[in-house]
Amino acid sequence: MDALLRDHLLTLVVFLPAAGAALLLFFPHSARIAARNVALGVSLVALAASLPLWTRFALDQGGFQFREKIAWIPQLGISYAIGIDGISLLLVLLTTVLTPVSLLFSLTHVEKEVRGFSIAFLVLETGMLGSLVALDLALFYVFWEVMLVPMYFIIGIWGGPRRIYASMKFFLFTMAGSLLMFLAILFLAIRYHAATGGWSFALEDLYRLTFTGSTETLLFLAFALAFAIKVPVFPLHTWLPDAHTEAPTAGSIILAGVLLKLGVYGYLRFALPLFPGAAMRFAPWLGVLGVIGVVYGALVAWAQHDMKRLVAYSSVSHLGLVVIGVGAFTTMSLSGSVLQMINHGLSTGALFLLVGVLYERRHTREIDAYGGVAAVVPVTTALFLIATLSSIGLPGLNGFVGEFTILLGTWLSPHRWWAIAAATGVILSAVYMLTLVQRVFWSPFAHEENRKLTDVRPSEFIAAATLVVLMVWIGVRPNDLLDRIRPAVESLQKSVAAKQIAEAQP
Amino acid sequence: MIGSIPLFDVLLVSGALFSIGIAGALLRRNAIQIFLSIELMMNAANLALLGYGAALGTHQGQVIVFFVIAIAAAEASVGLAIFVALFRHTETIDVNKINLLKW
Amino acid sequence: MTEHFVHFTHADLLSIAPEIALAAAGCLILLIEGFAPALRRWFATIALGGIAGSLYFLVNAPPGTTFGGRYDTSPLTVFVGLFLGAAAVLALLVARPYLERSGEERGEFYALLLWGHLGVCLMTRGLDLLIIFIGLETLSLSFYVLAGFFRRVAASSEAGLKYFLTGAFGSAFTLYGVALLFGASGGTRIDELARPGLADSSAVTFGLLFLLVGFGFKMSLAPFHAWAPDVYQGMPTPAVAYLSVAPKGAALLVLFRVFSAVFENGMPDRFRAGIAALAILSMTLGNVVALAQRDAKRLLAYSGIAQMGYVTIALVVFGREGLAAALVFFCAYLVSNVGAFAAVSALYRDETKPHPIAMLAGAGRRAPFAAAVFALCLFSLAGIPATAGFIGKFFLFKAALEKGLYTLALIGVANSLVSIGYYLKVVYILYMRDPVETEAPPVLAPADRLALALCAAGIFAIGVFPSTLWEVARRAAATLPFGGP
Amino acid sequence: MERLIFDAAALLAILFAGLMIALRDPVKSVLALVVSFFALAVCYVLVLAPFIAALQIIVYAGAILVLFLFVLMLLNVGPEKPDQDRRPIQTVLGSLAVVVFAGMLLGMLRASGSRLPALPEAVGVDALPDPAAIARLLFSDYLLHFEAVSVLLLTALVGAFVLARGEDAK
Amino acid sequence: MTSSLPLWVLPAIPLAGFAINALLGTRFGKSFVTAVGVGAAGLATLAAYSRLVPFVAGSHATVVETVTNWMTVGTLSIDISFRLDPLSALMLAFVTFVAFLIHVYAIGYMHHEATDAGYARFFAYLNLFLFAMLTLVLAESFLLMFVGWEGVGLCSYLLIGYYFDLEDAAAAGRKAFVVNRIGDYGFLLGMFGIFAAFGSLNYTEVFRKAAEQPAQFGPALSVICLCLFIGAMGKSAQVPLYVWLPDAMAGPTPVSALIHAATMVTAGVYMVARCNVLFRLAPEVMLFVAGIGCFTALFAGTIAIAQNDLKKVLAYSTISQLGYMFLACGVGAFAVGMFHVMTHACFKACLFLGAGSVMHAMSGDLDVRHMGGLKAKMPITYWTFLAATLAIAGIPPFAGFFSKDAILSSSFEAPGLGRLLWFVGLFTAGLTAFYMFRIVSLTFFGEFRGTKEQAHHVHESPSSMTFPLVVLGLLSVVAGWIGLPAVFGEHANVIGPFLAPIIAPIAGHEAAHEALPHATEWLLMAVSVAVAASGLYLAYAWYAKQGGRTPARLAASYPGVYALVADKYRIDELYDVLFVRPLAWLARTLWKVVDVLIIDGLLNAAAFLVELTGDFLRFLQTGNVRNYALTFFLGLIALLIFVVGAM
Repeated sequence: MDALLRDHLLTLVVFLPAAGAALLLFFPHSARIAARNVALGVSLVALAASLPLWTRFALDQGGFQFREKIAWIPQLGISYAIGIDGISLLLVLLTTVLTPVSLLFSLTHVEKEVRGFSIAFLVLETGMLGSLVALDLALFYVFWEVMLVPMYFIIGIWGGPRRIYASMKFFLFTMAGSLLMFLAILFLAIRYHAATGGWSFALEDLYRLTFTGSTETLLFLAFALAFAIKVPVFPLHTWLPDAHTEAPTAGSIILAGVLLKLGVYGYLRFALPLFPGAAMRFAPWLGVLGVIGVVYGALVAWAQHDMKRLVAYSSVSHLGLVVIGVGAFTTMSLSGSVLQMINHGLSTGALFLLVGVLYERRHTREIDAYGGVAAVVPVTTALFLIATLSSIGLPGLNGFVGEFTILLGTWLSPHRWWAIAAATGVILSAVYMLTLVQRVFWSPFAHEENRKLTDVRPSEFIAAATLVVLMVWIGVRPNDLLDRIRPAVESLQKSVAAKQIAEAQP
Repeated sequence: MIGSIPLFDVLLVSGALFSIGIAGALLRRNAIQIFLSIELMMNAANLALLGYGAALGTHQGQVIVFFVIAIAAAEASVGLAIFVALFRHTETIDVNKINLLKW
Repeated sequence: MTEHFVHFTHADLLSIAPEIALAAAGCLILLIEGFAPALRRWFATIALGGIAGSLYFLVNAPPGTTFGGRYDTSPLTVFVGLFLGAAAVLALLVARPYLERSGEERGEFYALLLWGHLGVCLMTRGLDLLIIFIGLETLSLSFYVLAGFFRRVAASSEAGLKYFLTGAFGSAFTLYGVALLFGASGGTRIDELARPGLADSSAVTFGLLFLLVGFGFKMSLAPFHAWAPDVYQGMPTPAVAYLSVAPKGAALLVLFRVFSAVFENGMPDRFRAGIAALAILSMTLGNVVALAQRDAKRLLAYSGIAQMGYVTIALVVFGREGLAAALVFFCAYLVSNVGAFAAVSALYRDETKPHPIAMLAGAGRRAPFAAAVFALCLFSLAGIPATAGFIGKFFLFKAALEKGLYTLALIGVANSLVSIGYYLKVVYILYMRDPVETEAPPVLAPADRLALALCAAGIFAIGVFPSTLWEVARRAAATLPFGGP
Repeated sequence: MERLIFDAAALLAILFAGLMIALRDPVKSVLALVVSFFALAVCYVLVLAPFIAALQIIVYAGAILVLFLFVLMLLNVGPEKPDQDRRPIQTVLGSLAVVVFAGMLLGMLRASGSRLPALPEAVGVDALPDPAAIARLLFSDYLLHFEAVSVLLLTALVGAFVLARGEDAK
Repeated sequence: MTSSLPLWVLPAIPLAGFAINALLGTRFGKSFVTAVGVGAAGLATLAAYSRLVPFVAGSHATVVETVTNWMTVGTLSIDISFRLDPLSALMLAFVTFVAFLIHVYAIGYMHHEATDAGYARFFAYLNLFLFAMLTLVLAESFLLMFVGWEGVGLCSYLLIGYYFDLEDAAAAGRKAFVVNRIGDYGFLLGMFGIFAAFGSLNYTEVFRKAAEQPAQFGPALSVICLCLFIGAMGKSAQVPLYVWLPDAMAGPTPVSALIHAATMVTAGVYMVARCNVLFRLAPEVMLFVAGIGCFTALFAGTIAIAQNDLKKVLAYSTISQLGYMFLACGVGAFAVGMFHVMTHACFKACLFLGAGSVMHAMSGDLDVRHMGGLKAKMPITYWTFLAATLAIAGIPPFAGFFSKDAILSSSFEAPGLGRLLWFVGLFTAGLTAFYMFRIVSLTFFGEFRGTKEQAHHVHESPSSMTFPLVVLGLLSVVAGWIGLPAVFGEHANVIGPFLAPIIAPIAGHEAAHEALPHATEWLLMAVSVAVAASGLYLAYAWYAKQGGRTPARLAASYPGVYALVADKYRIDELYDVLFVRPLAWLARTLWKVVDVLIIDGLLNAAAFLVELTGDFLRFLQTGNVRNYALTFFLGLIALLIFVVGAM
């Protein structure tokens, strides 16, 4: 057991949920309560198991930690190679936090096929964690795709009225991108074989490959497309509003909280270091798309009548900012982007959760169906307000730190005007979020049926409060995270620079 | 030698019969006639086999044809059985009329 | 002239022992059918025993060729033999409850299945075009009959007719191809085709193309596919389960044998292009038309056409690496596709009626296990990672890219995107649509459970730990005669 | 000499084959095929395969086609009506395709045929190969085929039985 | 001063108060909330003065106390560190004090305004505001200041929206936040610019570098300062970003007094004064500041004339006074600007509280046309209100006089457009006197014009409300005396020298301006007093004596002009047409057209096309075997042609 905890901690964290899911398979179909609690329990255990990652993480080194490597398909040099650096560490923790939060929320709100739901959710968690820790492209791809299936079911079975369309759209969009990436991965390995005679899909080995301009561009695009769809970058974003809106609350939380991040993560972990030349050639495009995303997402969010849609579009806007930070590629903007991923996960997660609180009681997401409910549900209102403030980047809460560092970092990069354009998001986000608050919670009490709205249940409160606490914590002590991000970002920049030089002289 | 038969005469005949067989298979509507055409195609093949065999001075051609004839006989029995079985349902063996299964 | 009249050595006997076992089992069943109908319920067991025996003999058969280089016992044939055996076993498992449900439990079914299987074995082990042809015919004849096995059902008889007419038409071409190749090589042994200068004779080209279409027909490769949907729909499902997998694999293997013998040093580009065209056509047509299907078995038929399109890429890749990829792909296809058909046979109550997909609505709740396995198989067919299907595509596309067949690979992935469209459609009907009918589907028979479980296990086993399979497949493919260096 | 006979027989065979597909009445076309097969048998003799020729007459013309006739009688299917439902596309495309195909095939056969020597002349009966040679081949090189075919025939037998047996069984 | 408590405690105290009230307030009822809330404010004030007294007494040396590092990213490293120097000291002094008084006032004011929950919420917000304001004032770095800056904005948003179930309160809250955000956008860009130029956001470092080699930063600075000033315009409600402040009156009156009169709105002025080094290096921006300030003063003043809502008038006067302050900063008299900030805090707070007390008496009615003759009914309110009015009107020796006069004289002596600015300022002074005394007359003189029940409900407010009134009233009399003009003697002016050190000398700019000759000084004073007095008299004559017939006649004779002014020049409507509607339209279009129509349309069309093809091809499967055979055969031929043809 100690050995397990010492040497295979990461594996433990990744596969605990899957084990839980396997366990649930043997539960009778009728054991609803049991299934619920087991799922929640397992996810909590996973969370507990992931905390040592945080405490034992060595701050001073840029490389990967908690590494494990076991041959998987030796003939092709495919191995079960996992490990985390600062970036993945934070995202892993975000995942292990958000999953129990979602399950906690679902305790009282998922009635249909509870067992299936729990299984899907746990499998999903393993998928997400796996793709966050994988250091072997084949392994990564496997996890990356495995993620889709449970999410497809979660949207499709437990989702809203247009769930079928949404789930299909989600699946096809993501597949469309990742299939090209699949070919690109194969091509990389083959290139490696041609170059060295040996086979390998290991990230570190493939980092060493260098390519001629056009090949690199094509490969980069193949990867970038997959990730851009996931992020999502304008104009590939249209799956997101549907998926987020139709998914059950828990699904939306995970979608917005973790899945979107995997796009940016993938870009940082794979596309960028594998093809720095192309990445740098395309960085301006990335930035421009990011800027468009920020403004476009914000404006469209403002036009929505549906709470979840509004929040979904706000994600487009926020992720646009993250993309800009990546495009600018300064230490500051990169760190900001990574931090902002976490922030967005927390704030948007909380927003979806609280919207869910209202939805589960009123069964409508129409903004106009509410109005002035602050009087009826004060606690919900307070929590929602805090989440809103965090998402519009109020200093003292987490959102601000990320936003500021991204914008400042971008300003210091050659692309100053991105910062100027993107900073308008500061205004626009206030516009649409506060409009939402005003129209839902404030202004005269509109509909009598809202009288019988009940305020948050304990489970919901705990779920939301956890997120709020984290928001405040990050807002006040961002260094706790930044210290872990720094080495990762710096080594990323180093490797990119080094490889660019290597590609410079053929 | 003046009288000997050039191989490609044989082959041309077989080719011609083969093509006729195909034509029959494609243009007839009566299942039995279609099958007859197919039998003709097989005979064309037989002729080619024999021609080649003779030209190559080996008996293998004949052996093959021997087997082919056996196969053809077997095929015929099964095929006709199928026609009979189907006829019980459809009262016809006009393949234009036999399209329960489509699309 | 001095030696005895009949050349039949002990090695020969051992090498055909597997086939003998199959034939014997078939006869035994018929005898019982004839004289002790009371023992009906043992048919499946006996058949399984026969296959078990044949596999046993196959594994223990002395390696090398027998019957004067006309019959092959090599890792390759053993591998393929096991593959075929697995298909037969699964089909038989499904067959028993299926026939019970439809009140057609007659010995002939098992006998014919066994003999058809025997034919396929001949196809895969024969190094002689005539043997292969005989095997092909044995297979065809028995499955013509199996297609029309439900004589009470018009659809079944019609399926029989269609399969028979198209099949006979196809095998006529095959035969003519054999004739042409015989004319060119002066023999029927495949190794005789490996004669320098043979490749560029036009007769050989025609012969090869005739074989290609003949076996392409068996693989239901577009445009030689038209029979498949109708026949699958009318044929008893267990027979389809076998027919949709085993003969296809055998046919591809034969094509590999013949082409690699003729084109010992590299397939000429015109052939490559031609075969690639078939592959593309099959993938695209299969997937696109599958989108429009409303009958489960027809949908699977088109999906099968598409899958054959993928695997034909391996033939374009050619050589041993191509074959190895094809072998892996087929193993994956075996578990996924047979599993899918097993689920279909378990999920529909009245076997003699069509199988509209819409009837599956809500099956996820009414028959959780079967539905789950069905969904799993569909995901596997769609090539989602961690399932066998992904592994199959993985090695296939790897081989293609290694050969620089980028366009083909791109078209391949584009197609698998389309395919997701209809695979997911079924999944969503299984799980996300409210049931149209309230009565539960037939309770799963143990045999069905076993078959489904085996397929699911296989899907995961191949999907998660493919390295052994890949290794074995490579070793097997390495023993392909004239496989090139 | 042989060549003349061959060509004559061949022409006859082709002629009746054509007749076979041309005739609407299946019975007639079976008979046409019988004739064509007889002619073929003659050709077989001339390509030095008297044994096969015999088989051709006994098995094909004798057994198989009679079976056809028998079935035709059983089902007494009348001749196709000329007017009713002809499928122009099928007909036109089919005919065209056959023409094209025949062209290519014959072209190819001429080429390959000319590459091989002409057939050796058959002088006298004794020059004809004795069936024993064939039998020898059959039981040596083609032993496996022989065994395989036995299964094939068994399959066919059982199959035919399964399908054609009366409904009484069930 | 090791013994004295660290600066971080000052904001910490109200923060604690906020936390306690927010979490527990609703449970323990009003008295508990009062104790915590007011107690926190009081403690904060005490703590502040415990630092101020020694500071003022001792050498006014700047103190910087670092608590910890907040964030370190790349080259950016921000400490949480606080700064005590004359400027922050001045702010601290009156912010804490006024805030405390208003907390006290709120006890009475809110008592029957609110439920327990509401009461707790109110005081929690007030404490939070105090925390933010103190952070803003004491911050040592721009970023930390921005924290306070946004924090006060948040509280103003929350407090304006305190009556969240009133449509206009809710809307006003949002409006305030959004308009402020527009300013913050400028502030952010300014900060980016500063960091890019100076590589730091700490005052000490930035100002030092700027002062040491001014030439190096010149061009960048004009942009930076402009951005910063945009921030200030947002926060301090200058044209064109002033629109939120009048609406902000929807909040409870103590809030208007504290946030929208005394403290928050002056943050902009404070920031400009804080950055005087930078601004002085960007003269064109200075001119811009002065211009905006001057225009705003006049503009808001004119609007104030025609308003009948007591608080609205006060709001516009606030905007106008803020304009004065920027005018002062603009002409380089930062100290004077801050002086006016201080005095204004006293009398404007007093005015608002007075208005609140009146409103209280009138049971929520704020329309001056319903009032009148309240002098007798509410003497304390009347006298304090009067004192504050005289102060704002600039009647010696009231507080306003000295600060305003200082502003006028310093603009008079400013080079360039100085004279013009002076004249406009002077006119505005007269205007101010007029409209302020107009409302005094309408409110306190003449007969009561309200309804019966209002009439007999009218009463003086409770002591918790009158006490602050009195204190502030007194202050509005005396507060100005610390800034007597030079003519009263060398050391008459205390505030000037006290604030002098914050106007750091810049290399190459020796701030050498010789004082005006005393004669001129006297003259200017006389003129401004005369103008103010005449304004007063006119208002008194028209509204108190003849009951407003003349103005009515005037209004009638120029209806268009009057309507325009009464409608605040319809600026809100203008913005609505210019910005809000177009943006909303754009948003809808982007959604409906780009998202739904184009992107999704294309994708769905593609999918549909594929399905259609399938549906079409499906029918090639005719079910007729002959067709199958044909396709097979055609396939073969195609293959033959394809392959053989290539030979």
